[in-house]
Amino acid sequence: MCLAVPAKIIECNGFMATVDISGVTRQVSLMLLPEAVVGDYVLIHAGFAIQSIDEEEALRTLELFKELEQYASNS
Amino acid sequence: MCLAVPAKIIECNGFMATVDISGVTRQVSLMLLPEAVVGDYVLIHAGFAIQSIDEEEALRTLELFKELEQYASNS
Amino acid sequence: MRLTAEQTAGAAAFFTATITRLATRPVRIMEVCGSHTVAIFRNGIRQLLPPTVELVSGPGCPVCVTPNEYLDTAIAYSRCPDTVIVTFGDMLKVPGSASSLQAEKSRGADIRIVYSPLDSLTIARENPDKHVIFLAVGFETTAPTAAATVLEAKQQRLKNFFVLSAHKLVPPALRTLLSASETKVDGFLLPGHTVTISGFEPYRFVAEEYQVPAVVTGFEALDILQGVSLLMEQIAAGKAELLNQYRRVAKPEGNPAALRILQEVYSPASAAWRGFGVIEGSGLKLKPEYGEYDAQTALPLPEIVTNEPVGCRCGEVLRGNIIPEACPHFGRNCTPEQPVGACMVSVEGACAAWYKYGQGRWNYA
Amino acid sequence: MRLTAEQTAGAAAFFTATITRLATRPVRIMEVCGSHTVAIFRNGIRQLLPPTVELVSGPGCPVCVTPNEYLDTAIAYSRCPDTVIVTFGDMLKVPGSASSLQAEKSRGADIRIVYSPLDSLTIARENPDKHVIFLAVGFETTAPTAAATVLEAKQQRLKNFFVLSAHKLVPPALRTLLSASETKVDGFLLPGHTVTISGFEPYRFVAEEYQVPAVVTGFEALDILQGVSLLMEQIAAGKAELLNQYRRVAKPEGNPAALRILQEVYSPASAAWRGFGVIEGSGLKLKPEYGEYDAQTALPLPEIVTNEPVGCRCGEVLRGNIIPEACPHFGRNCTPEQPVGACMVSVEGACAAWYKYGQGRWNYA
Amino acid sequence: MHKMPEQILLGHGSGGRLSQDLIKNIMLPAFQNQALAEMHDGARLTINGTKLAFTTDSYVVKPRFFPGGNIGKLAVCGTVNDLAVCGAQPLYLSAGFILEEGLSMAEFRQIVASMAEMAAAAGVEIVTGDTKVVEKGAVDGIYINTAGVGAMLPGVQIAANRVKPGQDIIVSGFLGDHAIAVMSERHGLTLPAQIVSDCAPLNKLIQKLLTEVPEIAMLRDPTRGGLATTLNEIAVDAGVGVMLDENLIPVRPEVQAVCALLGFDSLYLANEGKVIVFVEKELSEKVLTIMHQTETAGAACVVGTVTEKMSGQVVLKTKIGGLRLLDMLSGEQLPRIC
Amino acid sequence: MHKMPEQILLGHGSGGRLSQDLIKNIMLPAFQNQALAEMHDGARLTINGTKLAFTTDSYVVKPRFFPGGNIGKLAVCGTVNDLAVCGAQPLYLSAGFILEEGLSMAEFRQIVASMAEMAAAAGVEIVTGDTKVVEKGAVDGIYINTAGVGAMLPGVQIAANRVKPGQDIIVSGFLGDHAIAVMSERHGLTLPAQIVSDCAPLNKLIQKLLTEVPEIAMLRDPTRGGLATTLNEIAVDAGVGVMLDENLIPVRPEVQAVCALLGFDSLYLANEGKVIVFVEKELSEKVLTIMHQTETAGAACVVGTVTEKMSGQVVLKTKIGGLRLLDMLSGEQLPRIC
Ligand code: SF4
Ligand code: SF4
Ligand SMILES: [Mg+2]
Ligand SMILES: [Mg+2]
Ligand SMILES: [Mg+2]
Ligand SMILES: [Mg+2]
Ligand SMILES: [Mg+2]
Ligand SMILES: [Mg+2]
Ligand SMILES: [Mg+2]
Ligand SMILES: [Mg+2]
Ligand SMILES: [Mg+2]
Ligand SMILES: [Mg+2]
Repeated sequence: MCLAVPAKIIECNGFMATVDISGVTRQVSLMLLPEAVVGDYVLIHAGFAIQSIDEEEALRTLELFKELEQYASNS
Repeated sequence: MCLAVPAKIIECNGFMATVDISGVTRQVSLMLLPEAVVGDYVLIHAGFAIQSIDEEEALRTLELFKELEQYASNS
Repeated sequence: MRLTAEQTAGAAAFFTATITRLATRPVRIMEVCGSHTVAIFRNGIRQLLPPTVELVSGPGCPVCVTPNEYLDTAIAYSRCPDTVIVTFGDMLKVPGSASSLQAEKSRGADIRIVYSPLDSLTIARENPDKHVIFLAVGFETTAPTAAATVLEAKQQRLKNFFVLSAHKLVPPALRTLLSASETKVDGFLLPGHTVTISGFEPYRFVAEEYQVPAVVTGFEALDILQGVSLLMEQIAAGKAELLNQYRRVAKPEGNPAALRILQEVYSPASAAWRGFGVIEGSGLKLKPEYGEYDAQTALPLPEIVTNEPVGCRCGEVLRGNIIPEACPHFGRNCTPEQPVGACMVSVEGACAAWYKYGQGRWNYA
Repeated sequence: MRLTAEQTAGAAAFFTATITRLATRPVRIMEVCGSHTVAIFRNGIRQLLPPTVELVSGPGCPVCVTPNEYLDTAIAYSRCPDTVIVTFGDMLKVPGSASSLQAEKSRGADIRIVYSPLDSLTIARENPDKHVIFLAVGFETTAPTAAATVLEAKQQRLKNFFVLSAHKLVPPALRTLLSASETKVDGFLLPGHTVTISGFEPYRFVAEEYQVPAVVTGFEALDILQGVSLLMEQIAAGKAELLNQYRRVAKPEGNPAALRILQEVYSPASAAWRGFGVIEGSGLKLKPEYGEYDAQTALPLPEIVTNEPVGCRCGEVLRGNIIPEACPHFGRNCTPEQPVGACMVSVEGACAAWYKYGQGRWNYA
Repeated sequence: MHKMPEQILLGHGSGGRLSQDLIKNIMLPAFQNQALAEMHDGARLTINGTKLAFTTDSYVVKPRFFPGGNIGKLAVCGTVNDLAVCGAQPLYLSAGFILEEGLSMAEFRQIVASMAEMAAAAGVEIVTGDTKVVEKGAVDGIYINTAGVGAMLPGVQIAANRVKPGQDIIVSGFLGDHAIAVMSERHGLTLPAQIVSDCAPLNKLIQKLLTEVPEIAMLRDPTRGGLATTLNEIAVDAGVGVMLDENLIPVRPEVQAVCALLGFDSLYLANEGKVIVFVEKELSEKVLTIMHQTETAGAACVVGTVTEKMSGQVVLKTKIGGLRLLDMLSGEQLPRIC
Repeated sequence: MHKMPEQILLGHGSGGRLSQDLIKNIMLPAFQNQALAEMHDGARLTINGTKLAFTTDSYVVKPRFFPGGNIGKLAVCGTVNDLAVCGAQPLYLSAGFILEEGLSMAEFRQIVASMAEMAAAAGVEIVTGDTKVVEKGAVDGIYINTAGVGAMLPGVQIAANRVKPGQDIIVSGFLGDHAIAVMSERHGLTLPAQIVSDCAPLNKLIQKLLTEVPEIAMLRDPTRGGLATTLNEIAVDAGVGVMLDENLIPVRPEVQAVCALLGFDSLYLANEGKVIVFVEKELSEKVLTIMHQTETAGAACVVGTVTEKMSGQVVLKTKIGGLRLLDMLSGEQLPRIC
């Protein structure tokens, strides 16, 4: 019910930030995530950063999924 | 400096009148020619009847011109 | 009931023959009115006259004699937000100091072309949130239609209708012309349609004070030939009278109802004419009672900077002192597509008529 | 650093195998969130699950649960002069009682589609003479962005920006669902992005009070498969816990800064949900201090007449009681081109997703 | 050549001198090729030995319904006629629609129906098309482009350089009806019911003419810019003069009346169902006889002749026997009071 | 068939289902003829024994300048490509301009220059044209229509009915670049410099393909409505099913990112320099080899196959091995937050 995409903050300017999503950049507001800093991964929704992304957790999930390659069958 | 064309009043409705110019009709104002009545020939300028046309004089001019047909040469 | 082609040709031949017969010395006849200028060109009348009879255009194109300041003011209004400029098509292309209404329109200004000033009231009613400014330009013939429109606006209690007035009266300009030493005119074709409103009185001084023959003339080709013929007869006889060729329409008393309405709304004022400067009593301004309809009173603008085109000789053309061809710009960097002066823009402008109908560009030999 | 095709396929196969292994009896799992519904369809997840595992859509499409009255109000505003309606694209095609914003736009209403509520402030600044009304629709995730926009409007002293608010909170709707006798749900995929704002607390009652397992879940195909798998494990073990599959984003405390801003601007209120009726404490209304930004306070409208579409079973669909195919209109006189109910319009609507992705229209055999 | 304005003006679409400027200063230098440089109503091409004509026009008429037709009828007739005056048999048309969101479907159907009807009347097929819909306000209701392909009639050679002094100039009927029908309502004028746009496909008439009088030197349909502009173009292209007789030019009194009221010149008014024919004097009668047998050209007549003098210019002999230049249209005509 | 709405909607120009409705309910019944009924990218015609293709498109893109091109470039490439996918050698184009009063002359020159450049690149000539200027506000800056005529390549037969189960489906490169380049700015998104519209003439590539692999069954350029809509059209016309593999479909990460942000589906995004090829499996390699030698099709790949099952439908095998219908576009895609 709420499309949101991960993005990386590449520039901060007061309450506005430039974020990068796979090379595409946009201005977003940091009003809802004031402590975010350059280099953070954040979740973007409707032009706002709404949450920071925990990189360690993200990696952990990815690693778990990777380990399951062995289950690949020609489905 | 003031394009104006002769027209015939075919209907009056208060200060507005319908005039006929060679079959084309338009609404014009009679504010500047309040005494005009249906059947009158009037001069139209910028949506107003601005003068009545003296039919006798018009005919007289026409008759004069007609008489000069004899002068037609192959110019 | 019209004339046949033969009847028309016959009458034309008769008048041409008369004029030619009487043209024993060079004469200059001024057609005061721009509509006459156009009718003369459109009918090819110049080609029919002997070379000794010169027709020169006068100050009778209202668009041409309107100075840049007026246009610049109209343009400044057109740039105001929520403003609709209503104008006759005539004014659209005329250049002001640095722009034209046409250029403003192409940049998004809301400029509407109407056939009747009354149409501006419809626009005002349909756009209650906008200021609707009618560009009131024209001579005696047109001024009463604007005056009647103001009365009608009052009647309809419209609060968003305004007039930017530059109406002018022809006789004071003729007097200015006649009192100038360089003016050389042997006879006047007087503008039949202004006389239709004003009557003869304002024009009598031409014949009576200045001893120049004058004929109130209609706008058909034969009217004009007859008018010229009547002038030639006076010139030949050494007379100077005010005659009426246009009896079917022009009456000595003019249109009293129209004059009453004109006087109800407007009072005479001095006015600036392109080529003439300020002429006292030659303009019309809205009376104080109608100040709420006067754009310049009700919607004051910051002062505007205005200047006249460099090198343009419209003034001399309008005074009948030079023919358009004598202007170095004519047909070179001044054409209807890229005009320098107003006289090249207005359909009734002398330069435009000369250019369009080939005078100086074309020689049928 | 992404997964290879093989890694993705492997993980999917693992989760599918796990789910299938645990699917020893029929279970109904509700994906509360419309984004989950779409993700499930787009990734073809239904085809991979055993027939005993039924996925049903819940009330998590904000467009779908917004009742006609709200749309009719928005439409009424769009018909007011000098009014700009600003909306997310989602709302454009949704039918109200007798029209839609799209239809109004095609008739000339000034309706602008934005990606961010902040864009409405730019529009308000650029149109100082117009009322700019933002249609604030959405759940916990979106409501803080509207609240922040109101604060920003205040900061910028904008006097022509207004919000027509229909924000809603998900947990009260889940409570209503769970307390209804006809509801049969064995587990919930909880909406990862609302939890991102609200934190876990508001959702704990699902597992703790109603003993239904729940997993906060992300939106990638593998997230969803893992979420379902985590539910199946709980169901098999007879447990009912609130688990978090979406650890990288969803945190127990949510987003405190966003919640502060939300509470600064909004206070809880009862709200009408399509299919649920009025649910206490499920809505958000602007606090009196921000009344000047509340369209309905600042720009009152005459009362509007509203009615719900006849025969549409959106309500039952939204409560998870029927699948879209069970609606007699589905795919017949209700299609995305000619929708009867909101659920066929919203991209995340259950009926739209079923239709678009072929469920009930298509059988790959 | 004077300097071009920095912005597009309405006059650039008027068919008059500004239009010519745009073509000569921008289009021809950019697209330089033989077919375009001929500046005919359409391009004449040869593909694998087959001689074709190819043309396009966009239709933006306002109002889109007017006495005697609508924008759809115009879009088919205009392109059919441009092919026909190239000396081709019109065969296939394309139709490109640009529609404003919110256009009434009923109106659109009516416009499409008119197109189908005119295509049938002209014996052409609309074989390919495109529809774009733009946001409310991004276009004024509906604009239509049609392009057309035709097969050149064998043995026919319509070309400006075949126009020679001594030839007669024939127009196929009353001038200005289309323009007046379209504009009158806008200015509060009511026309009698019989004054309607002349919009009609001319290809059958023209094919008959070219079959029976293959000697015809030149054809042109006097659309935007009217008779005056069209003749000026031909005079320049052919390096000849044109002498018209005002007494011979057929204009209805109603059209004259509207012109008098608004300050227009009927010789610059657009026509959508008229053709101008240049032919040797001896063949004029034959051409007129064929024309008079048809409904669309019943009022056809000779209006002037080609002269050696005044090369590149058009001269009008007026009713009183005067002569004057008849120039190209400069900018559009606007209603005026002086 | 459901009832048509009473007004034209934006979706009627989207290339999706509403566009199809308009064609099937209004155009085909009105204009009924064989060439149109084929509903290909252009009409195939025979005039005096010469086989031709004829097509038209109007271009209304906004903004008119975008990364990688402008409306003029698009207007030439789009029509060239439509001819090419008919199996024709594009030869001649018409250009119909509708200009808004006040358009900057410099911009117009630039657009015309792009058209000339693309025409030269494609080896076609712009041989006939038309320019209309409408009042400020009556059109949004500039719209261009181009129509095109081409000569059918001998021995080539591009037709839906030649699409058969077992054939491979090849796309010539990354999808969605054009749509993203055009729309990103509107939504405050900045693309890296290398992401530009793919707008390019494909006729030389296609001519090479058809010369070397005349067995190619079908070609289509996936413009409005994107890959999904184009394949749906072909599946219906050919009476076959289509099975796509999501893992094989080339979409740039930047394009995916914009889609994720705005809630778009890349498979519905417009392309302006891509072609879809249907060819027997054994010939896929040959087609790909030719494509890979070119700049415009360097990323070409097989994305799926034609199936007997699911006639008239397109099915996508997803990254996790699921299957789902890939329907036609219904209405335009709008940026959304849910
Ligand atoms: S030709 Fe042009 S510059 Fe010369 S007087 Fe006339 S308008 Fe002025
Ligand atoms: S299919 Fe249509 S009518 Fe039925 S529930 Fe869904 S939206 Fe309502
Ligand atoms: Mg053409
Ligand atoms: Mg044409
Ligand atoms: Mg198309
Ligand atoms: Mg419009
Ligand atoms: Mg033509
Ligand atoms: Mg096409
Ligand atoms: Mg195309
Ligand atoms: Mg044209
Ligand atoms: Mg615009
Ligand atoms: Mg195509």
